[in-house]
Amino acid sequence: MTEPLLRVRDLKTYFVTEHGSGTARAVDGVSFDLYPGETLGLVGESGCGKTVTSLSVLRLIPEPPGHIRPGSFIEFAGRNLLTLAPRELRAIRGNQIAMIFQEPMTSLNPVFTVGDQIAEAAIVHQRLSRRAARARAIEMLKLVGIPDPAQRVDHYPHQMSGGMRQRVMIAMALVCHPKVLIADEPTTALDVTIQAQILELLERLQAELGMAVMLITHDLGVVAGSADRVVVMYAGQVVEQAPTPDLFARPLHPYTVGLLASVPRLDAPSRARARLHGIPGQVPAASDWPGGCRFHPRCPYAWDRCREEEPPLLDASTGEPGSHTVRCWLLTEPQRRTGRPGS
Amino acid sequence: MSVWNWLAVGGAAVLALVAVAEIRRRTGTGSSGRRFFRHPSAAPALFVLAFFVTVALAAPLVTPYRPYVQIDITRLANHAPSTQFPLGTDPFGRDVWSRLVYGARISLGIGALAMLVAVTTGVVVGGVAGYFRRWVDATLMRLVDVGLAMPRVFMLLMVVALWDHVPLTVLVLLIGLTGWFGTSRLVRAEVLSVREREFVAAARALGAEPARVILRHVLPNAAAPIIVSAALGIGNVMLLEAGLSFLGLGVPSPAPSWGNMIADGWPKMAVAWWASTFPGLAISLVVMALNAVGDALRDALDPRKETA
Amino acid sequence: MAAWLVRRLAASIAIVWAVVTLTFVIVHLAHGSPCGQSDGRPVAPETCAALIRRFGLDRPIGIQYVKYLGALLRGDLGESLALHRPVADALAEALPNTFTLTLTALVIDFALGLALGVYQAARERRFGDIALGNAALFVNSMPTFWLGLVLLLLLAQWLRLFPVGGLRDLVLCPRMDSLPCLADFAWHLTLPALTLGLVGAAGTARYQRAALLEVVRQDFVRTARAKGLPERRVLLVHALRNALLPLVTLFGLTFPFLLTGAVLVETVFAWPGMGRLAVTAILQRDYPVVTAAALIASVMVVLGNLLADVLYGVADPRIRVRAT
Amino acid sequence: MTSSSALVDVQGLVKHFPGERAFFGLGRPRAVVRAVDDVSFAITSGQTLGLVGESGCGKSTVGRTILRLIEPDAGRVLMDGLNLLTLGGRELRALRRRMQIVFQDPYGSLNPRLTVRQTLAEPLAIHHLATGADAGRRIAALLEEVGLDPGFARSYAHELSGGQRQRVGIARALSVEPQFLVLDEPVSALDVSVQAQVLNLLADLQQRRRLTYLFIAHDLAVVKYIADDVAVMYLGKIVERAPAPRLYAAPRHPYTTSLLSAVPVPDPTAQRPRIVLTGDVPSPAHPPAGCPFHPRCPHPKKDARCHTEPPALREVAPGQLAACHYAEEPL
Repeated sequence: MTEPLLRVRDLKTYFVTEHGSGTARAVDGVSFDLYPGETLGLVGESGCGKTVTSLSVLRLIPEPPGHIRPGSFIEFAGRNLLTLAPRELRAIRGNQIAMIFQEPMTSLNPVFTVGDQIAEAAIVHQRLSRRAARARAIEMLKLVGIPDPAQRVDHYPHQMSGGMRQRVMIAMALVCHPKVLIADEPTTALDVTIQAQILELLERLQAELGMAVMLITHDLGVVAGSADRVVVMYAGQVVEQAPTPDLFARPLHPYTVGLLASVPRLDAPSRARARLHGIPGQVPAASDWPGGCRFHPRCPYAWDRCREEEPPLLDASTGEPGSHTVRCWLLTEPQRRTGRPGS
Repeated sequence: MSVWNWLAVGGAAVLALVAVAEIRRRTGTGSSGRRFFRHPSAAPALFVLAFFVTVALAAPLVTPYRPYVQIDITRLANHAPSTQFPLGTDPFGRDVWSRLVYGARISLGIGALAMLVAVTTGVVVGGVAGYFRRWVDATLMRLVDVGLAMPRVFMLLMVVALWDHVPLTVLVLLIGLTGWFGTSRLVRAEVLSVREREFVAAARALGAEPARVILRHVLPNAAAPIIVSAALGIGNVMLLEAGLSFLGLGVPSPAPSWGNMIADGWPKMAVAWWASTFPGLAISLVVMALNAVGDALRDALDPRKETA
Repeated sequence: MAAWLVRRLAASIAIVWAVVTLTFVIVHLAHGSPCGQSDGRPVAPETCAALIRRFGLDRPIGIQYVKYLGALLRGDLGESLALHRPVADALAEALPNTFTLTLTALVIDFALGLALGVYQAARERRFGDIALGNAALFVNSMPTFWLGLVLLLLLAQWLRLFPVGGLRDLVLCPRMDSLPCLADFAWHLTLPALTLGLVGAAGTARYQRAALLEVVRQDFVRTARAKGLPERRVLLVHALRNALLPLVTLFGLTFPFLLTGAVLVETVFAWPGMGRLAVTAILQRDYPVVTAAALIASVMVVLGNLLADVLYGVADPRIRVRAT
Repeated sequence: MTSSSALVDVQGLVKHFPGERAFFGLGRPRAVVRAVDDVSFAITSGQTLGLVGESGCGKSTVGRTILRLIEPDAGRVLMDGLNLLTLGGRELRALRRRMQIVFQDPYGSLNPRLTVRQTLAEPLAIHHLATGADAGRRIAALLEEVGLDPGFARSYAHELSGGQRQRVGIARALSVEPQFLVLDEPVSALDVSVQAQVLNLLADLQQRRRLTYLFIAHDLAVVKYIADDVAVMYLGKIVERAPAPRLYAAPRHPYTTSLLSAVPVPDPTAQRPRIVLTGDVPSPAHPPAGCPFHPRCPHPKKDARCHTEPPALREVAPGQLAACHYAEEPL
């Protein structure tokens, strides 16, 4: 395989809690790689740390209350983003690594036209003239499939629909042709028909521009359709990581299995009121992760070792070594996996 | 001032400290209370208020003279601050400290009473307008527009000019009744947003009567800005009262309101700066404390922080 | 936008009309029986007759009201009882002075308040913010006239840096027709305008700081950072443009505040404006002047609000674009 | 579907919102928003109707007008033959006990100033069902029924997780022992693992208490697990209505077909042909003439008729209704 574009190692992003008394370990030792041209899906439920991970890459965590612990390491183009001077970091933000967010409504500045907002990054990073930047903005609007781009460029965000705004966000992110696009729940706030449009657009743009995409989502269906590889997060950690076909065909972590069993499926046999399996209990608070394996209180297979000792990421690959890793002791004692979880 | 007076003042300070500590202990367990006291000036501000309230209540103990007593008009007018007159005497030979303490009763009392009138009216009008909407809302809010269009001081000046002498109770009522427009707008906006929340719809679906919905579901959740505006409102009334009294149109002289005291000392300001300065400082300090408490309350009661 | 403006204007006129009616009602209530005043002081029969004639109190109330409106429309604000001249003339003399004072104060208020607010927000919870915040809170809590007295005492009476009051030096400059006289006018203006402006600026700074900190937490500011913009541009372009919107609302609220303050500040500094005129008139029970001053003040407040609304419309594309 | 066993029968429901009046309540009202435009359906006792559509299609307004949380402009809502919309005072209150609602946002649906106990005690008090120790017992039983420890009675809403709040919301609705529940996107704000728990709970409760549900949702996959019949809404109108198995197996309206194809399936090997609709949902204030779906319709036979003539909702297969001129030739 080629060299990774983005190498995240042992990322720890902690927050001081509201009452100032504790520490929320929102992201607690996350490692993964992003390869050129691929789409990496980062999946998990709310509170698992996926959004904090994505914000940490560009150091967009509000400090205070958050801070990235020393020892964390995010390598991009041979440099550790976490130790760059603010000026050098800014040269990468929006230029080589760009981001789009969940809420296109609030993520766009209401008092500037979409054209100005798209042009801004080109003016700052590529020193384009205002006129050239405006032309680029129109070009970008066309690229993301907005009709009448020459008129739309002078519109304000509130004059557009949610789907259009998300297209504007994408245009804004891609104006400098970044190598990496971080998409944080880009379709969560949108209707399903609009979601399909945006996902298709992202797919097309990735093929045309050849960038790597880090797709953060809670929706396993979106991941199955769009991602090449998947990282599953739970309680601030990576619990399973595999190529997409492998993960869906052979999920190994009980959390991944439970998550898959929880999703209502359109392709399930047509029997109304079938029961979903779900996972008992709920995600613990980030200031109070359970000891041992963090999933053990909800795991149907947990035994003493799970309560006492935190499992490392173990290799479960059938193909290339390290391609499928799982943070679960079951891998050492596969005979304990009997019956279906949740039943 | 006698030793006993000094001791009483010290006692008042200790009492105020104890009161603040007690409030802190009682509310410190809730998240709102913790947020309130996390505000750096919350505790000092509460202490200032508690101290002024205590000395005002215990006025006869902490002061050596009655507020109206002209001690010795020929020899003791404009006497500089000394151990006998800690804040000096005014141009009429009255003890500034004694008048300041008795004045606290008047100034704080007017502030609290007028604010009560204003906030009550504002809550009722704003609540009714916000809950019933339609023409009730339209009518009341147009009324408020008119009220807000007329600067309060001019409205009061007009009334005072036309009616000649206005008794203190009427003045308080007037200040209160000209001060609810802003509050009613605030309450209305809050009620409008709360009534759209789903727990209100749930209560209605369960068959709750409008009165129950308003009193149990809407108003308690709209209370935060009301409380904040009440705290700020007392300060505003005190400033207004001071201004009116300064113009000779407020509390009738020789009653020792803080505004009157500034007015009394003003003509001799160049030779006896203390007579106007200390009451002015007292007003500023109390209003500042009220503003600080208002700020802290705003943070503490912010519902957006409730879920965190 | 034109249609919106026309509607907004109509509403303003309606409010002014309501205020006029209100003053009429108050005056009428007070003079229901002009010959026996509220404190029981007897009124001379000729004064009583004059009052009845002046207000046409022998006529039906409807007619009185129409006549009152008609007079107002002609710019007739009545006759001053103490000055023995039309109220409109007296006000016309005083108003420019009040305008000069309040507008200068307004500039100080917003320029200083904005600068302090932005500085404080950028230094959130650091020393500069906390020190300035407490100072602003204190100044904002002072009675305006008392701050005036303190400044007067310190800078005028003790240090003699400024005159103790008045509009200009009447001996040296009977008319304002030369540069030195203009400077003299500015010198007289400094203290009262500073008094009024400082208290306002303290409030504006508090408001602006809060508005900016609120905006900084919003998503689009994060977007601006994610684009790689310098922090300066994030704060001063993306955040400030949005934080200025609530300030426009404050602008509308500042008018009543400044006019109220002017009444007291003009009295302290013997500044011959509308406020001082009104206060002097009250002491002489010259209610036509007071009523007229109240009316004018209301009109100014309504105009201020109208201006604020228009500004808001211009500043906020969400309103501007929808209104077209 | 208007059968004699229908518990709830909605006929010709209409709700138009006047646009916000521009100014002072005096200006010209803006264009009327046709939130609900002639909607009819019936729900058989003990069954679930899934009401599906994208945001702004009017599905939530339907749910709320049925309970008269919003007053409808026209139509009838019959419950056991009584028209809810003409009732007043006591009768309405009595009927309200029989129908309740569960909301989407578990954070907004509980009064933050009340404890769980107070929240649940209120309906009992309003309807004089229980007081004192009796109420305490019923509250404990309710909490257990929705899968919560009775100890939660002392908690405030902000001390609970989203799933727990939603359970309290369900318990509150159940406290007055209703027969009919409007479930307004009850699981869409929840994480998938919790969503599964709550869906299972709702299914259990329906069985145990013989409840009738109107299940409002935007997610066709969720609806598949709970609904007996499904109605699809677009711009204030029902465009297709059918028994669930039929609708999922053989949709007749091109909108239903597109909606189904847009739902992502968590299976990378089963990538079905995806129909990506172009454009946005038009504003309900300015619905297109003719068939409201025509500007986005991918049907190859789309023609001038679709632009001018609004299709009626008609039976195109046994039990299956669709509002499309070409429903006989589905996509």
